[in-house]
Amino acid sequence: METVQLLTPEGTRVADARYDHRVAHLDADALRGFYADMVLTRRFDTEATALQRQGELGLFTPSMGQEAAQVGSAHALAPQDWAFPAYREHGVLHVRGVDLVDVLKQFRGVEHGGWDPAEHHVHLFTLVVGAHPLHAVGYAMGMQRDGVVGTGDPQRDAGVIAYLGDGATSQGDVSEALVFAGASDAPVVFFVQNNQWAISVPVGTQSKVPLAQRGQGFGIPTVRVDGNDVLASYAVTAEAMERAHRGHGPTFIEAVTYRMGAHTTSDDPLRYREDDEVAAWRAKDPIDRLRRYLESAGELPQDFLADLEARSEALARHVRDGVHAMTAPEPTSMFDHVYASPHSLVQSERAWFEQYESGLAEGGAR
Amino acid sequence: METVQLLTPEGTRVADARYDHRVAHLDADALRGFYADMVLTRRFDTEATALQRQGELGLFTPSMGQEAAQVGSAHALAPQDWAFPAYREHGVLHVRGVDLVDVLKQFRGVEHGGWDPAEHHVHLFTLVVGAHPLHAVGYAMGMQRDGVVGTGDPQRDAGVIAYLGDGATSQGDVSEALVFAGASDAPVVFFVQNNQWAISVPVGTQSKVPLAQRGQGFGIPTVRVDGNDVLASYAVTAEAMERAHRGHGPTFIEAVTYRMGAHTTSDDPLRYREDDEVAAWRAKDPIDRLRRYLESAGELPQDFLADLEARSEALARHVRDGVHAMTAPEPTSMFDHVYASPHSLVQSERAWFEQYESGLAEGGAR
Amino acid sequence: MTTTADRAGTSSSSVPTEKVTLARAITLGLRTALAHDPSVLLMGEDIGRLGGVFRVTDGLQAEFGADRVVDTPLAESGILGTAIGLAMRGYRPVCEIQFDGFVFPAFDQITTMLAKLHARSRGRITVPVVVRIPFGGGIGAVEHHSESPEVLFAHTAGLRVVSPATPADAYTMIQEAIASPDPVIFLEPKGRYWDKAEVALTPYGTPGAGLDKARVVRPGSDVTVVGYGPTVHTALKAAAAADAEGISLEVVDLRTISPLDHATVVESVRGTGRCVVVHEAPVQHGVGAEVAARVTEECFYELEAPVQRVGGFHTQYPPARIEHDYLPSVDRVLHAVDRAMAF
Amino acid sequence: MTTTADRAGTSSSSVPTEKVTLARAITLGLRTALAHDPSVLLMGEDIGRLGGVFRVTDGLQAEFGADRVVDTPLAESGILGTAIGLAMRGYRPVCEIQFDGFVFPAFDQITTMLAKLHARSRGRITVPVVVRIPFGGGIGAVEHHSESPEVLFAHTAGLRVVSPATPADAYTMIQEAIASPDPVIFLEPKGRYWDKAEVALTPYGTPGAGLDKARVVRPGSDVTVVGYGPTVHTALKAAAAADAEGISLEVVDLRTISPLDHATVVESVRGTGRCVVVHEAPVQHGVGAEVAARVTEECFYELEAPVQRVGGFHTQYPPARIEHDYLPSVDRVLHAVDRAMAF
Ligand SMILES: Cc1ncc(C[n+]2csc(CCOP(=O)(O)OP(=O)(O)O)c2C)c(N)n1
Ligand SMILES: Cc1ncc(C[n+]2csc(CCOP(=O)(O)OP(=O)(O)O)c2C)c(N)n1
Ligand SMILES: [Mg+2]
Ligand SMILES: [Mg+2]
Repeated sequence: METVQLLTPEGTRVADARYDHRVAHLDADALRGFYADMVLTRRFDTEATALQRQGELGLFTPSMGQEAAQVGSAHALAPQDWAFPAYREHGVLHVRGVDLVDVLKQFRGVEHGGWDPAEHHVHLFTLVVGAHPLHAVGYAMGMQRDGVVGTGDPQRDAGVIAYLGDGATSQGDVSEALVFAGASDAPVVFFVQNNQWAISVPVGTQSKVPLAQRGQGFGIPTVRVDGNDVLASYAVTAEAMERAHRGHGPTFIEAVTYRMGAHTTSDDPLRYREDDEVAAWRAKDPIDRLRRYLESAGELPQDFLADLEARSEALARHVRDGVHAMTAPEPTSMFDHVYASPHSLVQSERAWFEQYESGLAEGGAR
Repeated sequence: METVQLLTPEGTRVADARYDHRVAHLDADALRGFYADMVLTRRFDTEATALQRQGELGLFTPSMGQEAAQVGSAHALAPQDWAFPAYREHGVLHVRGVDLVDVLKQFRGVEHGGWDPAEHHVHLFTLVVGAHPLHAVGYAMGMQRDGVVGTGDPQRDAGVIAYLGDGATSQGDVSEALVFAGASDAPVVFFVQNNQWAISVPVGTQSKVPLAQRGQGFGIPTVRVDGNDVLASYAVTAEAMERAHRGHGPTFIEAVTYRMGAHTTSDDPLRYREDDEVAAWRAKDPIDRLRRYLESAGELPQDFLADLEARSEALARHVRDGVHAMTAPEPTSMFDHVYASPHSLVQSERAWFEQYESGLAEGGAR
Repeated sequence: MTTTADRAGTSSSSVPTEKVTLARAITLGLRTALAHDPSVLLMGEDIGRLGGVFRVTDGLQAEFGADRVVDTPLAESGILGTAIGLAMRGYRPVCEIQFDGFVFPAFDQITTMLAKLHARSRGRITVPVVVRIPFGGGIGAVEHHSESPEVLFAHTAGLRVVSPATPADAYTMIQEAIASPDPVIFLEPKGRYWDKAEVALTPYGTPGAGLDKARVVRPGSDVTVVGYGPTVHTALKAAAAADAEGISLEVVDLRTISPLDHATVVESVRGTGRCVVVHEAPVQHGVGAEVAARVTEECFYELEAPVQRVGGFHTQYPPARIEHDYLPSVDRVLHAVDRAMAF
Repeated sequence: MTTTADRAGTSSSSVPTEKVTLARAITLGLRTALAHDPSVLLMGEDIGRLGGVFRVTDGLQAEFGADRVVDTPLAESGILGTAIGLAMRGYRPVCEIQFDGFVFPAFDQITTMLAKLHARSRGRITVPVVVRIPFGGGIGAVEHHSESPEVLFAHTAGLRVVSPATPADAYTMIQEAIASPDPVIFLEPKGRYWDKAEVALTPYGTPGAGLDKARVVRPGSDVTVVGYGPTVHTALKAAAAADAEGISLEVVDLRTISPLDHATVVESVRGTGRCVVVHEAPVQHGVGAEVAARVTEECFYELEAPVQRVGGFHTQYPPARIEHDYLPSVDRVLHAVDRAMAF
């Protein structure tokens, strides 16, 4: 199975008859934008990891190594599209405009969500592996019913992208998402970041054949892309989203990439993977690749880099300050949104709790 | 996708370079055996349906139309193999030697199971659609660990066949079974009887592409077979079981067939399918097909047919008598096998119930 | 169909009434919702042309189209998962689970997603999904077709769990469930699908009794008998039989299992001093345990006897030929009443 | 490692003991089972080279091979479903579910298959599968990592549900669970994984206290406090605190939730006349409801106060920064003790 690649690890642009036209309009400014987004995403990663080490966060899920897959694919979305991330798609969130500080609310333990999904059309993280692609398909089925698919109006036609990992492809829910998408021709793109590992389990334990094949058995067109190539990731996603917008149904993308860091800050990858593997992938670093390309084209001027450095540091500061400012929620907030309409048990437990906290509680069930 | 066929609906033998050798050893006697098994399975079907109409059974799941897929595939199994049926594989059970009367225990409401799985290596029916293929895979993984796979000894090498329907392929558990089988190279054959319908839902709602493709995305070799052709069903299953026995891993078979009767005796197919569809498939009746072939070869002598007729009637009588003789179990039997070792709650509830039944109960929780 | 004014005493305008089965009352409730709210969708296996195995959706696909009455692939988790996505997009999906025993493949979507998305998003996402489940036994079915899993949902915060016991409640409660901004597990007592009664066909949106109120369906003075869904019928029959023996039972139909309307139960028990709870689900860790615990907490000095529980045993639901030995019968309820009276 | 004779008073031979954490005690129990019974297999996500996210299976794949300590694909239903098949073939699979919140995808296999196959086959099939689930909160984790789903299993006939509270119990109970012919849901109190104690490393097959017995872990006279898993620790701390105030608490460690050892609890309450039940799971429809109902049934005249329940609220498990407001604390237990004493 062929893997789409537009930039080699050395940063050389290779021609591709099918996809070249998808990136033809991307001028140096646009590519510097991609570059900046990847660098900022990584800076966020480093900062959040450091904050975790300092005890400011309970946990963090680094995205290091997967910036190209995330930033490239996210740039291929229209404003009216929706993204359904797993829990590592900081690059996607950043591109969509979500304040990355909000991502850390759940890792600081002050909230389970963190941002308003409606604001940037990015759903919350879903920590139950594989549960959210079905939500993405349902959302896309809703778009069909809303008449915003296949209208021919690019401002209007909408679709959904669901991000998932290689491990997630084994979950029954993910296969059911493929079944429902295939059956309904829903405008949805399944974007699998095959980062080679599901915690300590190599992708070969999930599948002995390339994951991209998975879609075919469900009647869904598939494509395999070099996920460390931001251009190629952009191109294949743009094509898939166009299919979705036009009402031509779902696409299944396998983006071949690598999780360069730990699974989470609690993980110890030294227990299960070899140094040379990590080194081999470091040579294919997605940021270096685009930098080499832009450098060799003379399109990375010093002032841009200096400015980007400043933006990076500003982001890091923003994240640090934001995290430090996050205080524990009111204990009573746990009763706030259990239901959207009054529920007598929650009301009475809340009342008891308030009394208890104020040292006044008497009877009651706890 | 090509569909393997060795007998046309008119009963003409067509050559097939890949599969001919799989059926070369089947002499007229063997084929008459297949024929008899199909006829007997259908006779069972008619009798059980009649018994349901007479109020002797609460429900019945007819297999009419699917005899070739079932009888052909079951004949391809070795004694040491195991079959995991869904709930309509009466033909498989019959070939394996299960007394078909036992199948009716659950439909008469006297038991949830009915037979001893160990006796003929046929697991019980599983009524939760799609739940049992995982058991088949696990069982096959056990065979691997037992060292009865790939030994080269045909008396020893074992494998498992899991029967499922077209509708079942949509269940997440079935996809997970494919994942686990693919990952472990388990000696298991997935035999999908695509009978075109999942109750009232046509197969097109489950998948827009042939179901046989499903296996490929999981790295599992697939084959599509004319499921109304007993020879072809035998041949493809024999090949797949051989792969399993040799330790070459799983196979996914789609047998294209038709459920000629109702989904169950509670169902009313007139509400959802057209007469001409039924008529078109009646013309491809699996029993007629083999009859025509044997007739044209002069291999269906009158005495054989007369004898078969007598065996059919004897089976019907046996089934009738067997069903009539099935009486309700002892009420206390519900406490018998809840656990395999003593459980204080079951013991105390049983004791209470026995007292209650004898009019002596006093306190207690119910 | 007849028209009466103010039949139920709740509406002052003239409302048509019709004598219908409980199943048909749900059909009519669904039809009203579909007709009045374009965001309402039905999803499930065989609900289209077939009209569902119990025919509850009969005719609705023909009337509202295959985009609003959707025959899904055969996958319960997929049904719930896509319904959640549709709800996030603004739809109000009503999912049919064909039988109680087949809800478990969807258990993860219900428990970790449907129940929690509103809280996870701090109220920004609502998922007004209704999960219709024909539940309970007594219909002579094969395995997995007679389960009573209500407590598994009621223990989980974020879900409302309700069960109508009469055609009239079935008609209004399904509409209230659809209108609720919260996910609702709607348990239909399949053994009572064919009970008939006159139902006032109030227009969509008419305020009903609510999804959080129990109801005293028969006043009495000696023992409170609490049931819901199929066992309300059993309790009423027991009450009639007890009457003949001079024992007066007050029957409470819980109607809702989450929240439990403890106030109504407690008020009744304050009056009677005795309580029996009846459900088909196993007694162990069943709804009756919660009712008993709570009633005891709140009526410790009023209770003349411990709350008696009547329900299924800690066994798998047995084969049909002995299911009536498993199910709580009028006799078992009366036995419990006697136990309560004996204290 | 030291060797003492008859340390626990249960064995007369010399048994090595070791001071280990609760997590490590499970490791040693698994190791003993793997070493002595070739049919024992471990299955789960990341249990091989990584040794599990809690390192409970650390070193076992290296020792017993990848065929017996199996890193599975990432699919809980698949793990349970294949474990059932392996059990039917004669194996004794021990499945690790990585966190409590991830057991729900396997709920159908557990509820409709694992729990029922023995009955379905009228005893011809046994499925001795152990499902290890680290459960409960208090470790500052993100969502889905702090759930207490025990009642969802205990309500279902066919499953045994147990939870060790100490390293010693962890070591023996995991072995008894593996040896049991029944499926066992083995709930590991992850918040107490790092508690250390001296454990007698008895050989495989040594009879232990059994999987069906509660235990009085601290005698007392005023109030019986019932806990299991993580809340035994809370109850003991409460007992120490109450002692200082002159209130004597008797602490019962349930150890097993299905079956519940009512006899031990009832005997204790007969002595104290008062009872408090503590668990992390929500109170509503929790194990405490069953204990309360049953204790009231059996000790109606002995009870001086209604059974008090202490547990989680009917909310989603909250974010880590406020989880200790949700979890039953020593203070909340003492508050319940006071309530019981006030009657
Ligand atoms: C249902 C479920 N099972 C297990 C886990 C624990 N877990 C969290 S992430 C993970 C691995 C996921 O791997 P993959 O899908 O490849 O995504 P990646 O983390 O590599 O981005 C596991 C097993 C979970 N969160 N949900
Ligand atoms: C999990 C589950 N959902 C729903 C059902 C109800 N049901 C029983 S059979 C069936 C259709 C199955 O279709 P298919 O797999 O094609 O097998 P067939 O009946 O055609 O042989 C359905 C929906 C069930 N038994 N289990
Ligand atoms: Mg991965
Ligand atoms: Mg079918």
